[in-house]
Amino acid sequence: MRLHEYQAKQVFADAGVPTPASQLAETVDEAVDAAEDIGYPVAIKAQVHVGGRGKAGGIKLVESKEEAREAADAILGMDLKGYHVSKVLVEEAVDFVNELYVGVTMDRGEGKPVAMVSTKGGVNIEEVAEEDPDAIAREHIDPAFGMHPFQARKVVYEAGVDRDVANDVASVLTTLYQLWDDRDGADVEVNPLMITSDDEVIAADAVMNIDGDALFRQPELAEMGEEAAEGDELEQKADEYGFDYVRLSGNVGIIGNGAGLVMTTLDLVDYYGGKPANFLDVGGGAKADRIANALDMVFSDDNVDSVVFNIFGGITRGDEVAQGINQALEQFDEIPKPVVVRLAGTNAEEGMEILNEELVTVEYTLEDAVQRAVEFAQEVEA
Amino acid sequence: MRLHEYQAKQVFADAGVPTPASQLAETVDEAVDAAEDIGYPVAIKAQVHVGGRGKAGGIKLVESKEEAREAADAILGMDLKGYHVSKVLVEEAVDFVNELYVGVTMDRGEGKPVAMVSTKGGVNIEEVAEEDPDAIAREHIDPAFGMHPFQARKVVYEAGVDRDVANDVASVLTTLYQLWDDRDGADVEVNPLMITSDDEVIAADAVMNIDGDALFRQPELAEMGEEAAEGDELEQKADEYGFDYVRLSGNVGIIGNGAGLVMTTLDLVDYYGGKPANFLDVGGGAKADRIANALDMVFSDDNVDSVVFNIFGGITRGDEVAQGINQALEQFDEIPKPVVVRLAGTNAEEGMEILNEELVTVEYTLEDAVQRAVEFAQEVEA
Amino acid sequence: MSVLVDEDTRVVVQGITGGEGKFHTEQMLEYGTNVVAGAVPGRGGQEVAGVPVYDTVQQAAREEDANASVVFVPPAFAADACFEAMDAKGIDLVVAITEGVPTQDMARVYRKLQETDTYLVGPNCPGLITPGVAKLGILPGNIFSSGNVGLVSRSGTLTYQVVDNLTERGLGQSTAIGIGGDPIIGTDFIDALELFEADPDTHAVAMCGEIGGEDEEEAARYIGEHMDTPVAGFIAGRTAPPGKRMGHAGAIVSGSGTGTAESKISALEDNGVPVGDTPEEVADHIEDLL
Amino acid sequence: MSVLVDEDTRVVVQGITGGEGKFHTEQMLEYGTNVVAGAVPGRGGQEVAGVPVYDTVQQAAREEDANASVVFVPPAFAADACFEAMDAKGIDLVVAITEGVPTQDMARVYRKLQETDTYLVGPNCPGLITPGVAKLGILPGNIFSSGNVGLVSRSGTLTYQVVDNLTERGLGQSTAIGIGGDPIIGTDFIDALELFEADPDTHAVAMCGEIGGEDEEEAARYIGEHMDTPVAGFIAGRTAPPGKRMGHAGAIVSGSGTGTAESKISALEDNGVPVGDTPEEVADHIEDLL
Repeated sequence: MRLHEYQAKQVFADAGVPTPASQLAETVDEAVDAAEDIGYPVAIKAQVHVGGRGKAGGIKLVESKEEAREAADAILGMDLKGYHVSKVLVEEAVDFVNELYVGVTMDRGEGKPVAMVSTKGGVNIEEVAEEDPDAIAREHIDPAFGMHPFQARKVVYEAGVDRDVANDVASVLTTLYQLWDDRDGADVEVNPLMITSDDEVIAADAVMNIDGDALFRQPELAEMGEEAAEGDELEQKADEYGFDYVRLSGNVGIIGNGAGLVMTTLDLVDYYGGKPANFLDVGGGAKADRIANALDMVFSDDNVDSVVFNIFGGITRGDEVAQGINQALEQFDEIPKPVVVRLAGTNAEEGMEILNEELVTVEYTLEDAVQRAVEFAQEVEA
Repeated sequence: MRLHEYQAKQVFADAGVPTPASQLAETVDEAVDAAEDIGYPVAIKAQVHVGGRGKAGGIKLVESKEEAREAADAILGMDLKGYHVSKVLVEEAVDFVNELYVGVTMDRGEGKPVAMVSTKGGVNIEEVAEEDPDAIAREHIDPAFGMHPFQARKVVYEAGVDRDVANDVASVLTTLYQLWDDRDGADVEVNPLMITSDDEVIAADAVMNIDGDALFRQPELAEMGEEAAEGDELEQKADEYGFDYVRLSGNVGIIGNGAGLVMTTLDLVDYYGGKPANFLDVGGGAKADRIANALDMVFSDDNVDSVVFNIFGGITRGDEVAQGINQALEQFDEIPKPVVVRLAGTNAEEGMEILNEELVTVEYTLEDAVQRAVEFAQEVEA
Repeated sequence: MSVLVDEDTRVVVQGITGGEGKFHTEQMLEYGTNVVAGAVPGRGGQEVAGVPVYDTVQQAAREEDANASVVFVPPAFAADACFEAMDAKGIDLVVAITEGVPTQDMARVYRKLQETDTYLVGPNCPGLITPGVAKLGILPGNIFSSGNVGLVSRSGTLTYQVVDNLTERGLGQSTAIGIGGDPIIGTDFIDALELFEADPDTHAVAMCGEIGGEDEEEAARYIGEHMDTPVAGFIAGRTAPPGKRMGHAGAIVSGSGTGTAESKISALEDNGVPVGDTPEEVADHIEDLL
Repeated sequence: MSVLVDEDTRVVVQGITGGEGKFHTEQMLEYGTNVVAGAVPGRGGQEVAGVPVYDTVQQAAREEDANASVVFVPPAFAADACFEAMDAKGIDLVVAITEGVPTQDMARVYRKLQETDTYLVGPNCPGLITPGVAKLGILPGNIFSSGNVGLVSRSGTLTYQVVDNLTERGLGQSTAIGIGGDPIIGTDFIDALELFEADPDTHAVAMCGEIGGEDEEEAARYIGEHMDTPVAGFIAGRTAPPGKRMGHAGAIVSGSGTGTAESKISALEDNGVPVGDTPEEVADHIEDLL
């Protein structure tokens, strides 16, 4: 779960990381007032989760009231790589001599957090990582001990940060690690961390991604996350329902349980000449009402011409799935889109018996089910 | 550094450990008022660091105002195993059906904290440990991870605590561990932890010993420690000066550097037929003013007839020691007690040159220095 | 023979009094698994499905000689349950079914795991099964059959699919291990492959991976360098668009060179591992390899 | 030969810019110790006593090929300094001189130490010396002489006393190690005895213990079971009254059976280790044993 820049900055500032003066604005007038308050030059920054905001026109530096109005007007309401901009952060423009990258993330391969510092801040750090990996100093943290003070210093000096600011940069890194640790961070980053001509360090951007599985113990961040939720209507609906859902461009709706099996179903739709409309994983142990919600979601997608429902039960029980399908479909006078169901595994046979074959097409293998759904979709398109 | 019961109880209560209602009193009237406030029966408990307070008459259970006055009068001002009682804790008497022991300490041998629970609470736990070691369940804590929740449950169940109160006892233990960890505890204990007939748990006593080396980061406890300081004038003076000092019953004053060497000097005084008056370790790297303070201490002890000053320098530099000795002794018109000095190690020769042989007797070996001091003492006694 | 689970496996179920814990304990018992105890704090002395419950895993292990644990406790308490099982004397296999365990919790569990000889399978996994002998977890027993194909998979339900295909054409399994798709897991592909390589009764291994991470690439190198037992592979997520997160944390395409389906498939093929286009084709490959 | 410290020892001093750090760096250099670097955060690029200072131990070890570290930083930062030294590539010996390190800090250091091949001597110790070659710490070099007596002691100044007695009668030392008297230390008696036993040029060992703890008792058993090299002992604190704390944490008589001078002396004697009544007598015993 990713916070918006303005939210992450607030969290960082509360923890003692120096940040520029800033105000959030949702209208052009608010933005102009904020700019006047802060004093020029200010940056006006679109609050959306998009990489390369600056290049895409989502960040503008302005020197006057007129420019501020013009920039706010251009950015608010714009469509940035598919995301609607409804908020801007109006922020003091910091005069810097250097830009660093400072961040903490989980290194999956090692099973350990890693603290990273680079003097090549201010640009896309993934590009730096690929093109010049040695430009990023990395320090793995022992999750049993947490970050030792020496480790913050070590990675800062290994990165080649100037001695004059090394202590302050190490202190920012220490705070970021603490936030990562206390707040169940996935990635916690400042890029760029600006160094001014009088050796002050200021976090000019702020990234805070939280482990979605840990939100139950981070109520404050969970609330921020709700505010930060983005995406189209269906994706927001999926969030509400608690589904793993990704909308794609095809016309075969796909519902299944387990990421691997759902991905495999997508792959098979493609393999048999169809186009997947979505990825929708109902998760383990899905009960009847979740199944009904999943069908509701896929039916709501206008692009969908047919649906393949592929459940292989372990925790998920076939009889409950079947009940959910029946319940969901019985609400319709006419089934909106043909549904192919394939159940296997725990209580699959009971499920098969429960399924109302007047409402759904039942298939017994994955391959057959996918092919039938692809055929249905092709018939509709034809 | 050991807190008084009333202080430790306050710390425990602030951390959420249930404790009986109580008030501190320094006069008989205060104690009676407190007893009236709390309601009978109450316990009146001497606030001194003495094991077996109860048996020695330092704890009395009273049922009425008259008894309260009588008990407070008897306890306040009493001499309990050499300690003067100036404060009593007046405390609600808890009706219990069971008494447990719950504690956390450092297991030196393992280099790890150990959590301990026993159903044989309410008695001297050291005796239980010796006579029936299996009656204490022990769980070592990994200092990198801290105490896992399961460990608190495990040790409580292994001790045989009733299932009905196990969760609450585990919760007290968890709090004690947290205090031990956060507050640099050496020993943190509740004995007894009382179990009432309706399954409530209440800490009827509280022990909190703090690592003296960590007081620099525990300012609140350090302040409490000053209040709790006990011992005679000389011991309090040693505390102020920051010396490791133990008063003994002999007449040869001993000053040295390093616990092992000072103990050896004591052993040698005994070996050569003398009686050590004290243990006084000036520590490593002792500067001139510390040396002067050490002499001041030993001279202030009326029992002392002669002094042996044995410094073998590593961090401690012989020239600084010599200066300190000269400075301290030059203040006197007449040296109060004969001082034998033996310097060796770092800058010892420079020190020997600095020493004013009109004020002190210089010896070149430990054995000679001790023998000479024993002789001086014997001459005085004779 | 088999790996990790055999006739001597004696199971304690952590969280046996919960809904899923109870349901799957019954399922495990029905399959023939030797479930000897449950462990739930404060519930000692009770019985679930005829199985005695203890307050701690240590008590359960001591009183019932349990040597394996299956964890069904909720995500907030799952890491502590794993620590408890790893700590308990006698327990040398822990199977964590729980889905949604915070990643930082698992990083700590994983750190401790490195210091022990215990095998931890999961979390967020279906468990493992030695067909005809015992299953530890939530796998649907009826689809498995006894034989000499080892199976290791990051995805639960995909495992079932592949097993179904194997069983249908008479290719029984020695042991099937669902290692789970979380970012940090106990037993990984290489650990499982090592076990299968050492098992004389496993004659071929089916390995099901998916996009994200580099575990499949590393496993491919391991197979090339260390394995005589033949392996066939499957990789889910070929059609996943870059940068999109597909379900659990493992299934994300980073967009860079590694972690994609292509990268994994070619790493496997470069190391002599045939990769199926469909689950059905994996069974074809296994048939050829035997 | 010698143990832990020899001609190839290249020392980095942590806290070299502090008063004690600077003084003892000069002393070490004067003794001939190969002090090649200092490490103090923010002080990189400076020089102390002609020795270049780096900001981190890692930099010092890399740039100057240091393989040992001596820690002179204040107690509040000493544990972190130990962690830093243990972490630095190339450093395999850490000598922590600092007195007054909080015990819980040391418990964490000790925990990490168990996972490394590094030797940590101390804290609250005088360091160690291979006479005529190098000293790491604060021991007064002039009292030592080269020879074949190993020395290990919990007490700093008592070490000097015994060495003085040895040196005076011509009994030189291979290496002398002050292990420190804190409740939790890195290298203990047994570690040191093991090293001396393996050193062909150590022909006898003097071991100085004191009241408190059970390390001397355990060391006595180790000597009885594993050592061919003869050992003579000394125990300080015979006259300490029970229950009184004598100086540093180690020196407390618990009042129960173990930890007392009697218990330690008889454990040593039971394992064939003669114990001196005075430091002088230790030298007598060593003379007899050689």
